[in-house]
Amino acid sequence: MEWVQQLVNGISLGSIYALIALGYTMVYGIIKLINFAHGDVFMIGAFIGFYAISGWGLGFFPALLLAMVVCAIFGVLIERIAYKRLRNATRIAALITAIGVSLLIEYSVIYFRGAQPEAYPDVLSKSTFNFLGAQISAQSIMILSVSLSLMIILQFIVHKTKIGKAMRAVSHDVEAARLMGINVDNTISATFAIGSALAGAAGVIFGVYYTKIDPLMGVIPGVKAFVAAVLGGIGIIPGAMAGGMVLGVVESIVSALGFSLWRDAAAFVILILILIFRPSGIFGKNTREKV
Amino acid sequence: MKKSKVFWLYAIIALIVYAIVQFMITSDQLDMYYSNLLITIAINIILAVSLHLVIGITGQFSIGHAGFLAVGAYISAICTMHFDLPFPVALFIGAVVAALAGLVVGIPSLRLKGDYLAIATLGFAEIIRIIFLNTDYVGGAAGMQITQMTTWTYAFFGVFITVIIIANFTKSRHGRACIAVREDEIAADAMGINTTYYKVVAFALGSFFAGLAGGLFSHNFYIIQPSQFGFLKSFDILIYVVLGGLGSLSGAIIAAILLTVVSMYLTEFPETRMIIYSLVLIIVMLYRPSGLMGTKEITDYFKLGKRSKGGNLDDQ
Amino acid sequence: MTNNLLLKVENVGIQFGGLKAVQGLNLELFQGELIGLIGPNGAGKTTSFNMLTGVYKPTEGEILFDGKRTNNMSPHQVTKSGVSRTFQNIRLFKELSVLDNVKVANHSLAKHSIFSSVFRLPSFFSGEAKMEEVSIEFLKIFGLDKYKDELSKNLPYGMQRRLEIARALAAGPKLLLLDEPAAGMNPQETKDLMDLIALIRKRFDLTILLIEHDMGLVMGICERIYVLDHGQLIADGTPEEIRNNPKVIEAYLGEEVTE
Amino acid sequence: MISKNKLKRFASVFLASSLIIGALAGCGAKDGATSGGSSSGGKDSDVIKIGMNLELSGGVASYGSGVAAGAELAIAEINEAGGIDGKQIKPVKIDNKSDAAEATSAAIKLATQEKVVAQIGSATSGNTVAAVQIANKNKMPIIGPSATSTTVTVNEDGSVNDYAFRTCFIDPFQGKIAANFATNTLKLKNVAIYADSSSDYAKGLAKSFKETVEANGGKVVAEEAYIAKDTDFKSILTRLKSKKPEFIYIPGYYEEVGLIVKQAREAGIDVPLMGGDGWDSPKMVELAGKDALNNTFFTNHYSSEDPDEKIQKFVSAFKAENKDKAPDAFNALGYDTVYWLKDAIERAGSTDGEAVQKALAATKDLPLVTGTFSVDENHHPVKTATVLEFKDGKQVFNSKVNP
Repeated sequence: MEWVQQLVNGISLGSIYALIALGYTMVYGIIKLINFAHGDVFMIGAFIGFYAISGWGLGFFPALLLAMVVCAIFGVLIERIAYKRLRNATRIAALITAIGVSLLIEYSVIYFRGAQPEAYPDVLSKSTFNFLGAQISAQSIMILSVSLSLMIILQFIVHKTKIGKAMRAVSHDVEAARLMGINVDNTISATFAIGSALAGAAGVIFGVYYTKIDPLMGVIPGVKAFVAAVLGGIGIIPGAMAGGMVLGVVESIVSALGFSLWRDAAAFVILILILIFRPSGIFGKNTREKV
Repeated sequence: MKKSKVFWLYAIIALIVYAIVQFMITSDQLDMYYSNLLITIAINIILAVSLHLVIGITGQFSIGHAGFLAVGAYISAICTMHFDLPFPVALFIGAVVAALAGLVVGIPSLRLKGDYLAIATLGFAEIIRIIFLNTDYVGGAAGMQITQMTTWTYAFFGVFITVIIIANFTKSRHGRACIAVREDEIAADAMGINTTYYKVVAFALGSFFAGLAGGLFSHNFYIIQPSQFGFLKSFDILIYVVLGGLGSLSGAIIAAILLTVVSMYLTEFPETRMIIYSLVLIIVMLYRPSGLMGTKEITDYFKLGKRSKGGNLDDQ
Repeated sequence: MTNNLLLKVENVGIQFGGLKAVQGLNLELFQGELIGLIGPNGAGKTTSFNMLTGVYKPTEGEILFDGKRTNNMSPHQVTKSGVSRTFQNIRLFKELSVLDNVKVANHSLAKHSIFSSVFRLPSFFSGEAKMEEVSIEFLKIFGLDKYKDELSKNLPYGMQRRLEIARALAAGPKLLLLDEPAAGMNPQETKDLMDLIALIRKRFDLTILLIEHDMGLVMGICERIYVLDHGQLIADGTPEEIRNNPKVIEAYLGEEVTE
Repeated sequence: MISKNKLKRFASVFLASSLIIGALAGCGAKDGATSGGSSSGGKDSDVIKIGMNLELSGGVASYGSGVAAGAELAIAEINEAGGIDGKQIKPVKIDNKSDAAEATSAAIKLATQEKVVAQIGSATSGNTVAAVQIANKNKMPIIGPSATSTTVTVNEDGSVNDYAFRTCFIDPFQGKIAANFATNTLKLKNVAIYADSSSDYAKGLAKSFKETVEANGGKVVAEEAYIAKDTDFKSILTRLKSKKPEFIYIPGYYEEVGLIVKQAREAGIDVPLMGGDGWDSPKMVELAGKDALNNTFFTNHYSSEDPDEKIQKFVSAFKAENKDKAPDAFNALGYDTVYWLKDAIERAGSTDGEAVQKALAATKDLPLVTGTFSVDENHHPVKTATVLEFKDGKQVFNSKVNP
């Protein structure tokens, strides 16, 4: 069945968007910053995974773990160096800084290794099997299960652990959280660490699944993931997952209908419709401004 | 009257500056490189000032300005290349159509605020770009070849008209209404300001001038392609406005000039160009988050009065 | 009462999600009255103001101002029909000068179009001159004219409160809604303010509805008082009647009646 | 009066800006005059300035950097061997950010400030077109190493841009060869096209492929498009598969095509696939995988596996310079462009723009890495095309087609 196949394609793509969107949504939820550099953390993750696998011969899981750790540290560094000072500045100044950080990361990578793409080596089994007439590769199953497990772990962290509780408290009200004895700085850093680790994981998964990585690879998925985060209701973790999946599936359907060139436009049309008719996203709560 | 004398004095000085530059161009003292640089600066000033009206004055966080630039660029190019209309007419039509696009984008987006509005405008701009990308009439991805028509004269008067109109608009009851919307939308509404109307006006006026800049842009660079109008272009314009200081007209102009010159200069260091550019951006934002001029105008430095227009786009 | 009925609020209520913030609100305001609206914190006073000014749309009931139904009007339409207000949490246009704050509210006074503003046609100059003149008049009444070029955010707190009222007045209301105008002021400032309110009421032939926490103040100047508790109207009447109403005493002071 | 204040404010703001512009213009004039004086000497001095107007950042940075790497290798070789007529080549490299407007400005800078002998670039047709009028006005020959669109050298009205040249094939040529290969050599009639719609190169190839296939009695059963930088082609491939083509033509660049070939094979499409010189890159094999590339073909200028001495010398020199990376089509074309220019300057015996332009236009049977070529009256290079086949990750010579 062609449609089952298209659905599978869409969900695989969607799970990558979802992983990146999670980082966006967490950071936005906690400091209300559209972290444009997030897509580039994703790119860094992909390259670390690449060098780990092809350079040092690591397997998929060790490479994934390594990329996550390095990206977590990288994310915290970005936050500490570039964003921390701007916590009380206007949002737009923070946004411009984020754009600056994004360009800096992209072009530093180009400076050090050039702009040419890199091809991920095959690390996962290439066997495919048939499901309701659709060709499903073991890879996609693997990727989907890794993505889902990461999301479940994230839900666990946010809802069951102390740091998760701190994150929720800070995102709700920074001042109140501070008064309650929560170390706000550390909590924000932890948020960046977790969000960036997920982006790093998404990078490795992306590389394995789509093979090609390059220094500017983060730009488009970064914007798409942000769309996904808004779609689901920015700041809401299950929303980012759902938004990512919806976006992936919609893009596949649009392509399948023969409008592939309008695919990106479709993503934005949905975004705008959602924003206009349900401004806080699929899962968002409408909040009223206090007068 | 005295006040109109002052006005004419300044207008005449500006025209003299124009005439001197024009003379230097015609007498070959200024070669193509510098006249092109001046035209590019002029186009960027128009873009910065038009976005300043939307973000700096009205407080509507739009990051899709390149979409309107694209509309103006393509429509005016169609007018001259396909319909053989005179260039000034084409510029005007391009600007009007861009203003209409501004209305189309503005009206549904007005329900949104802050970051949501920002991302919606980004989405609209991308949609506009993709429409041009898929329209074979304007060459699709390969782009459209255009005869060069933009001259220093057109560019100068483009800036002249834009700055006069936007400055005059700002300093009238309509401009105050827009600033009131920026400062506190609910209070503005409660004071009898039709906030929706003024947001739409600001969008349309901003888009009009972005469209004008588009016409000058497309007729200066021989070819336009949809890839030139992506969100990175919108960010460039946004950066002029923020770096100059939100709410400061002269800040936007100064930032547009500075960054255009810096960017032109950096082409000599192709490997490190973008790295330097991004570092400058980060450092300025870290150490001067309110931009170069803050909310002040350059004229404030010459006056003793403490009055100051403008301000930050505060978190609501 | 001898005067015309200016505002009639009939059975108005609003619901946020499942929560009924205000229900069954009935108010009648006659031309020229000064009425108090009181109630403990969270009683729904400001919410009621928001409904009267179009910020919130009531989910039930009718609001008739000057014979017109204002339920579904947006705030600026309500303002143009003659209701203006101040805010409990001061909402000045911080980066605008004191004068410009008032000019914004004077917006509809002049009629020069965008076109004539942009091209500086004669109607622009006459319109702006008129706005300036009228706005300065308002500032003078409130003793703010000497601060006219100051940014409003730089004014002292009491002056900011005054500017809020001046601005609301400049919008040309028949009915002025004041949301805790004396909040945070010292007794002397409060007294001056109350004198001022009495003055403008007379001078502009205003009807005023006032939310206030300071019971003494409300009792002192209001002719009638409405009392809200838990989103419902629990009493109305003259200050004397309210003072002795057991329901009000209970709502306001709990069980400890100490007066 | 208020209005006076207002007027004063806006007018002084405006004045200030005018003055800044004026001041800039003033400095500009001075600079222009001095640099004009000194660098006009550059033309006759001991170095030969060659401009490079390339995409070194932005969307297609990898194409521009590829050309730059090839060209720089050639320049280094030439300078080591004593330069052109004893003069060293001095490259002036400018980044056009993959943006046509920046490409125009860069060309103006090269022509009027740097006063280069000729400009190499840009890598894409659009950015080259953006510089062509500047080249004509300033009598500065420009050579687009990989600007395949006909419009670079020939205007819509059929007139030729005197100062514009290219090193690569024009679009229609490769499409025609591929079509003939499908219908005549492989004898397949039902073909599909899957082209990069963001590149006029791929669109040009697709167009001429379609025309030739139809002229040869074949049928195009499906036409799909993608956009450069896409990574997920599975949806469209799934759709293509359902149309049951016997052959799929995929013009585009290896960055996407590699993934398309891989994903096509994963989706169970096992028919022959074919493309143009954009396929030529060592990355192609890495991206697509050896197995997936079996039964695929592409047209190219040359084969890097060709034992020809000149080609092998280039391949090994390039690898030595670039961390053992094998050259791709951009590298080879950038490399050849410099040698072509060197040949023209030598034949012209001068670095005067007009003389070099005439020499470039008169090029005949010049042996270069990407083929021996001559320039026709439309400034198209006339050179042999090679059809290559991938066998276990190696490019294998299949056939040669003369223009």
